[in-house]
Amino acid sequence: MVGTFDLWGLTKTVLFYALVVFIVVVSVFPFYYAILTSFKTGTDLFRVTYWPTSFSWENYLSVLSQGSFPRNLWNSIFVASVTVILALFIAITAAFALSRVRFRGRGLLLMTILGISMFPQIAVLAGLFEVVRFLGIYNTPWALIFSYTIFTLPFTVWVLTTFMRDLPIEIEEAAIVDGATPWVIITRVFMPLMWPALVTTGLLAFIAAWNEFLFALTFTSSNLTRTVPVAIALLSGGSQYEIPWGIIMAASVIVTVPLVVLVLIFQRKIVSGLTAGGVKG
Amino acid sequence: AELSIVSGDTGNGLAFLRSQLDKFEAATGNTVTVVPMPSSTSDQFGQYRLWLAAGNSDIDVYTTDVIWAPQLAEQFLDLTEAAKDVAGDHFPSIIESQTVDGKLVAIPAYTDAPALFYRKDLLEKYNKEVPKTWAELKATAQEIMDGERADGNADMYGFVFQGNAYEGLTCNALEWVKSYGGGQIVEADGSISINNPQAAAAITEAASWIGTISPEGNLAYQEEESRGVWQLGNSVFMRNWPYAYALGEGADSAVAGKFDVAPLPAGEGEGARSAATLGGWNYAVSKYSQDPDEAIKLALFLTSPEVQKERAIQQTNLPTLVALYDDADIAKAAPIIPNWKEIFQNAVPRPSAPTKTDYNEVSSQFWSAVHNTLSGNGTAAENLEMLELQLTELKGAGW
Amino acid sequence: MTTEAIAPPVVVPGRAIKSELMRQRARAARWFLVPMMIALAVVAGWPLLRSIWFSFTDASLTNLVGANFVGFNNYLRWTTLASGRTVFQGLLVDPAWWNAVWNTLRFAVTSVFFEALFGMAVALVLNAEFKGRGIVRAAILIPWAIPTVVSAKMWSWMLNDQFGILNDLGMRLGLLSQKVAWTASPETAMTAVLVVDIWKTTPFMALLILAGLQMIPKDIYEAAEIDGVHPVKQFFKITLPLVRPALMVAIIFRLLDAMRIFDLIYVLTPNSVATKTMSVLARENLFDFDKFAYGSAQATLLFLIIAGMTILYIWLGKVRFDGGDR
Amino acid sequence: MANIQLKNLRKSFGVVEVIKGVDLDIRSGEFMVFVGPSGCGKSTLLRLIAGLEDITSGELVFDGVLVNGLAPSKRGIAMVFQSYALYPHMTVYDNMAFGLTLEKGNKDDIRKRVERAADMLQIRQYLDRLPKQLSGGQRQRVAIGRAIVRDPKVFLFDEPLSNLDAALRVATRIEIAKLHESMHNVTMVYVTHDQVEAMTLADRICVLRDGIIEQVGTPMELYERPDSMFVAGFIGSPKMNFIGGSHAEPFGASTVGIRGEHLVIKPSDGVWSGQVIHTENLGADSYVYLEMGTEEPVVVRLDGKSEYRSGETVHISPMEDKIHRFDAAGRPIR
Amino acid sequence: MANIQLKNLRKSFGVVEVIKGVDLDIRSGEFMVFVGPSGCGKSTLLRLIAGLEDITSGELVFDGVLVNGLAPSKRGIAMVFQSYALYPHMTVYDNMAFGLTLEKGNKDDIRKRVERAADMLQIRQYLDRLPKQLSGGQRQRVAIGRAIVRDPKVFLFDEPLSNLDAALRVATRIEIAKLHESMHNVTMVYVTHDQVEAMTLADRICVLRDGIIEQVGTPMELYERPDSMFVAGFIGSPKMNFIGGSHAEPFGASTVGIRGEHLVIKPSDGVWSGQVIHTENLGADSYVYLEMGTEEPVVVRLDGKSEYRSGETVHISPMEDKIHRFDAAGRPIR
Ligand SMILES: Nc1ncnc2c1ncn2[C@@H]1O[C@H](COP(=O)(O)OP(=O)(O)OP(=O)(O)O)[C@@H](O)[C@H]1O
Ligand SMILES: Nc1ncnc2c1ncn2[C@@H]1O[C@H](COP(=O)(O)OP(=O)(O)OP(=O)(O)O)[C@@H](O)[C@H]1O
Ligand SMILES: [Mg+2]
Ligand SMILES: [Mg+2]
Repeated sequence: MVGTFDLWGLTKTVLFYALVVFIVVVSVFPFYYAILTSFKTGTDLFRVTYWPTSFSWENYLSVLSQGSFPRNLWNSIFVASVTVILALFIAITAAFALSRVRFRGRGLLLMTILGISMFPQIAVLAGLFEVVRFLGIYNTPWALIFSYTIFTLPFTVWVLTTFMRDLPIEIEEAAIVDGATPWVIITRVFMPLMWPALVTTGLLAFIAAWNEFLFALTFTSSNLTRTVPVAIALLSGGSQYEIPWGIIMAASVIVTVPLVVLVLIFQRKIVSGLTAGGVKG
Repeated sequence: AELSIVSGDTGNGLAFLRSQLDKFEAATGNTVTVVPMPSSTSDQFGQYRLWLAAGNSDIDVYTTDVIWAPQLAEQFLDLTEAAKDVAGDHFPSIIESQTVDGKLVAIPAYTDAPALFYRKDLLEKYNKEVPKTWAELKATAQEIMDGERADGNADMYGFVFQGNAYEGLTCNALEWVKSYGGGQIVEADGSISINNPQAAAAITEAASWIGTISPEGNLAYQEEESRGVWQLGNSVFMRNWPYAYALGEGADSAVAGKFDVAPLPAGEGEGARSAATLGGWNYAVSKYSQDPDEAIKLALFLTSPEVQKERAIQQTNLPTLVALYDDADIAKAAPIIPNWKEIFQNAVPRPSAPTKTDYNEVSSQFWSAVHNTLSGNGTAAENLEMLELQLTELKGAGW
Repeated sequence: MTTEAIAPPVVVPGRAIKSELMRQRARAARWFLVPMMIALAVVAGWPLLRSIWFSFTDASLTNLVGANFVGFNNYLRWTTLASGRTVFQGLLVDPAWWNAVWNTLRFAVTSVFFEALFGMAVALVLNAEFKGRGIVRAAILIPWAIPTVVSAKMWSWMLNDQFGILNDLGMRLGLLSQKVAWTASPETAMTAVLVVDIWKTTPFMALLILAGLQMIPKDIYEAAEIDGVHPVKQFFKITLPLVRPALMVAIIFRLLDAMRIFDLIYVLTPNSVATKTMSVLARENLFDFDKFAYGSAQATLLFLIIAGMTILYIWLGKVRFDGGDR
Repeated sequence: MANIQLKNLRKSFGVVEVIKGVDLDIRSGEFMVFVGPSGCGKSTLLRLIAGLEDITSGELVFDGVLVNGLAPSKRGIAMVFQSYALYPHMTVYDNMAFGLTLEKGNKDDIRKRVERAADMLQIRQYLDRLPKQLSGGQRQRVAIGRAIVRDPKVFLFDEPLSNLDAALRVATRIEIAKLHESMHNVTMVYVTHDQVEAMTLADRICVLRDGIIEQVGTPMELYERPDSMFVAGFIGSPKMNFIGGSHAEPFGASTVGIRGEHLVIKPSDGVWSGQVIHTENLGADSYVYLEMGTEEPVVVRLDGKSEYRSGETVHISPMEDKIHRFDAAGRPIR
Repeated sequence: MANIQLKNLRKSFGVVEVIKGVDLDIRSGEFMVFVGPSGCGKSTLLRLIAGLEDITSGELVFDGVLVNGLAPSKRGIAMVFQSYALYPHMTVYDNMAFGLTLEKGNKDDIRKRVERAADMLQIRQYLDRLPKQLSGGQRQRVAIGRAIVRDPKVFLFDEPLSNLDAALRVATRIEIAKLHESMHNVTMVYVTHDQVEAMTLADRICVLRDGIIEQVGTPMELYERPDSMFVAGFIGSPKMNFIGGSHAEPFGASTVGIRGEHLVIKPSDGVWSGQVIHTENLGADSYVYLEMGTEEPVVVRLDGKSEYRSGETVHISPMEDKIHRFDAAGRPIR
């Protein structure tokens, strides 16, 4: 290819980059458009434009001043973070038992866990509500943290188990000879090795918890305990039927940006985390 | 005491509520927190059902839709005794709608009835009258729409309403049916009346709008989408609630100063009349409230003449107290409210009282049948026949 | 599901006594599994059992405690009329339910099909070496990071027939002759939902497939190049068979997820028969209508259908989730 | 300082018996090498000694104390793995100190011990590096260092050199030998399937086959007086030639075994004759491969360069006193 | 039948030049081995010949035709990879036939060719198996078989034996040598970093260092007349001893190189003297390691068993005619 003018090669390159551009545009455009919309106000909202025409922070200001959005944002961060930490903590110990210790019924247990991950949320909502009230955590962040384990835990256990199974057994044995207990092996030896998997599963769990709506709506009953998706659904315009598109888009941008940033930071790890575990056939 | 009140109200509405609660707090020494809810009434309803079913004592006062009383009656306190002095001041039909088996479930806070919004300027330009019947509306809309489109406004439509498959469509369609003298789906005595030629004619007429004077997309419109089209100046007529009035007069509105409201058109045939579905909101007290006495005080306060008057002035919400329609301050601040009295006089209730706990399902089946017809799945007659069958099954031995 | 793992070690006479190490590990394993199992039992097991129980009662949301057992009445019951005609009633003969099942299946299969297709394409692109791959990879992930509620709102805004940018774009490019009410009309509502869902979840699929692609050793392609295998043929003869396991797992995960679709449809489309899925229907019965038991039956059946499909899929596709014992 | 006794040791995985009754006495301070073909149970036996696997039956005795159930960390052992098994996220220092910190030792004391070991292995300058910043040989030295700091009575090695390239393998082999010399109190048990390592390192070699001990003895005993054809074929490089059938009859044996270096090529008039099929010149010596009807070609090792061509027919004679005779069961006839 | 000419070939990855101008003429039918330390560019050079990497500059000529831009499949080459690179989802038969089916050959014809190759490599009975059901050595033979059926003019190997264990490595090495003999028309280019493989297989060896050719020649030329200390140290096992400083002065060189087999130990009165630090008995021969102030210990190779003890002081003399003398730049003084 060097020195000679390669028409076909060039065409291929051009087509390839065209495809890349197409994929990127399709992926990003709605978000871009949301950002665009979030800077519009009033009747401007209903006029289609492709490039920024007006530029106003008004929507952002009203999101942040309206109700208790900053507080909701904080709730979301708190709930999602604690959910992730808790799920990872429970999952990593469970994964150790499931991947590293031989016992009867291990396969069955794994299948059960997988089964739980496919529960429709609707199917457990009422029962879960009873449990939440019984535990007296209704309308606290703990209700959400608790109920979110239903979808974060099976997934994290699953991925971490497959990941941990692939860790070399010799390292564990070296630690055993060094006199490490299972707990020390997990915390001091495995965890540092697993961090791509922890990042991946943690991020997936974080996103799931961050985005959850149904439980968040059902298990909280005050502005101070609600999370952002609910807050967005509650965002309102001046009067009853008015849908404040501009403000919703501003809020959407605000909630999405942290996730996008997280994804950007960890995108390399996400792929390697998945590669190493979880999705192997 | 510490009270909490749950409300699906939004923005200005919440701000207003807060301001009134502040007065209440100052007057009584109670503290009241507001728990806002999504504005979708069906989301609110599902949530309240769940909370009440679980005996949630965190909420004392609920803001309820006019149609909910029969379905939630069991979990709310009987307010008959508490409201015996004031009940007579409200429109009797509204009090009636909140009374289930002799028990006053909620006290009315304000009422709601839709109107026909029309473009004064365009009617003048084409020298048209405000339509009195649906047929007139269609003809006028078609003419103006064609004319405007010819003038270069390709996005111009004749009429927008709420055609999405949701409670709003039940409201719209009930108006059509009633305006054609086709009854009100289920009559007060519980009989199912919907399968009749007048009703079919009404819905057939409405179906003919889609794709002609109304955009295809109207099938997915709720209040806001119609208002969006309207407020961009892209529709001659709109069916909507009073809230759209203030917004339409807003600074950035393309139709500010160019529109007015009138009662919805009437249908044709026997019993034809103008009809508006009765909306409105009320305050009910949870039976699980830890401090019922103070909660009842709050409900009474929020429905008192002072608050209703302020509400009318600030929010253009229609009072439920008869006397307020003659109030000079209101007439001055919100001149359309007296106008609306006429509309409100024509208001029809949705059949929530006779169908009791089954109302939501009745409504859902009704709007599905209508939505199917509007979107061309079967004729009105076929769909209504089917609906009758379904409702009969649902009714079983009795509602 | 708990008994087996936390049962005390049985000392079988005649068998080797476990060493200190093995005993320590077994003990640790038990303690490590307990929190997870308690959490899952409380959060998932108990509520599910409650749902199943309610589906055999006449429970209503206002009266959960005093529900009476009614057997299979919510699923199927029959009455013989005086005329001698037997009438069947219940979930199993409810056309609305079967319509929802059909909608769900149609949605799930179509969306997963296209997601797999596009996901594969995207994964292939991402697997290639080119400048700016990191940025593209991050960009691709954006749809996936956006909360469903938010993306539903974004798209309903973009799909709006009057002010939606897609209609505007279609008209400008001459693809559309008139503005289309994507979410409103029954013909396009499902398509609209599919478009949004595919847009939103293709990245996830692409990611899983990409992970599979990256596990294919590079030198196999070099061997193929020396064998003179055309790139298209390389894809079908080498890449596809080798990513199949990853693809199958990705598909099953997504399929299960798609079967439960709720929020997107709930937010995006009118609540019409054209798009109502099992979850939407179940929610409606559970909370909107006074049919809690009936809704529970629907939820239970949804669960059974999903479980059945998984088993079938695993069995047919010979997917191995476990990865085998080490 | 530990002597290790294996008494009728057995190990089964499920229904498969992998170690089928091993009796062995490893003397205190001895360098014992386990060799044998892949899958014969070398690693399993080592892991039984380490305590990483449960003993199915039999007794394992350290210095007269039964240790069957004792945890590995309490046996006074240290182990070096084939894959090094370094903790990848810890620096070399931390890798070596990890076991000591778990015992909650004094910090200064730990540092001293780590540094002494590092000096011994000349890895002092790498203490702050991560394993991935080291070459294979350096990593292996770190793994050995980690074992040394534990101050074990018994040192266990499982094929520690097999991941190294040829040159490094030789160098590290010598270091292990020196280590053994300098730590003459420590018993070492070393698994390999490389017979050169076995020959050069061992005080005694234990040849395993299919979970059973074939022979135990010093390298020279095994080289000179193998107890079976199996051992004879296993020890020595190139492999001993086995010549059977009619070629062996004159020697009164079913099979005659003769090493390549004990064959002499003569232009004519040898005991056997064959055709040269391949020659390999290694510089200092060379191998000539002959086809003479045996199962595998017969290898003759010559000093210096070989002048034989493929296709040429040559005659060979064994050195009489170096001949090994085996009966039909593969046992030596002496 | 192809001769391959590399004319000032260069290859850069980004800004890093990896192959820095290589001129080499590989004769038709020749067995050429590339050796050199890890990272010196052996694989890259081979991949340039295969067409798997683009040539940055210079010319690659096959039989007089410039092939710089030609697709790999059109060069008449076949390649065997270190990791085998078998298609894991295809049977052995399909693996071997895959390239042929693409050329839309006659089915019977393909079967015949595959079976002939399979017979040649004795893998006929595995034709229906999947690669994962084969052992490492068998897989490697399949990979070779796949290359053979393509009937190539040029055979390329990239460290084909390095994933095999010692015994298999020797066996497969001999098979490759026999293959070369039986396919005398085919040019073979073979990459390894194992000098034994290089010595035993090559017609000529090309020693690479840092992207540059150090020396090209037959194994014996390289063994006997290395062009540099680098080559001298690289070829031959054990490694050549380099003795510098005052020890080398009498020989009029900066460094003296002498192989272990060319040193003679004398009880007294040698050229140099040193202390025995370690001995290794391999049976047929033995190595004695001496400490005498050089960077690495000096190795002496003895026939038979060594009787020397660690700590003993001995005297050694080089065989005069086997001495290599190098100047300060590492070039030989002749
Ligand atoms: N955990 C296990 N479960 C079942 N079988 C096992 C297990 N570990 C080893 N084996 C079997 O025990 C036998 C001996 O294995 P071992 O690892 O001891 O062999 P080895 O002599 O070390 O071989 P290599 O030289 O290949 O390392 C093999 O057949 C192996 O398959
Ligand atoms: N695709 C690539 N991009 C950048 N650098 C590369 C690439 N491939 C090889 N290199 C670099 O080129 C140099 C030579 O690599 P090459 O693989 O040819 O070495 P080698 O001699 O085969 O080594 P080894 O014996 O370890 O296989 C190395 O420094 C390597 O890092
Ligand atoms: Mg082993
Ligand atoms: Mg290489």
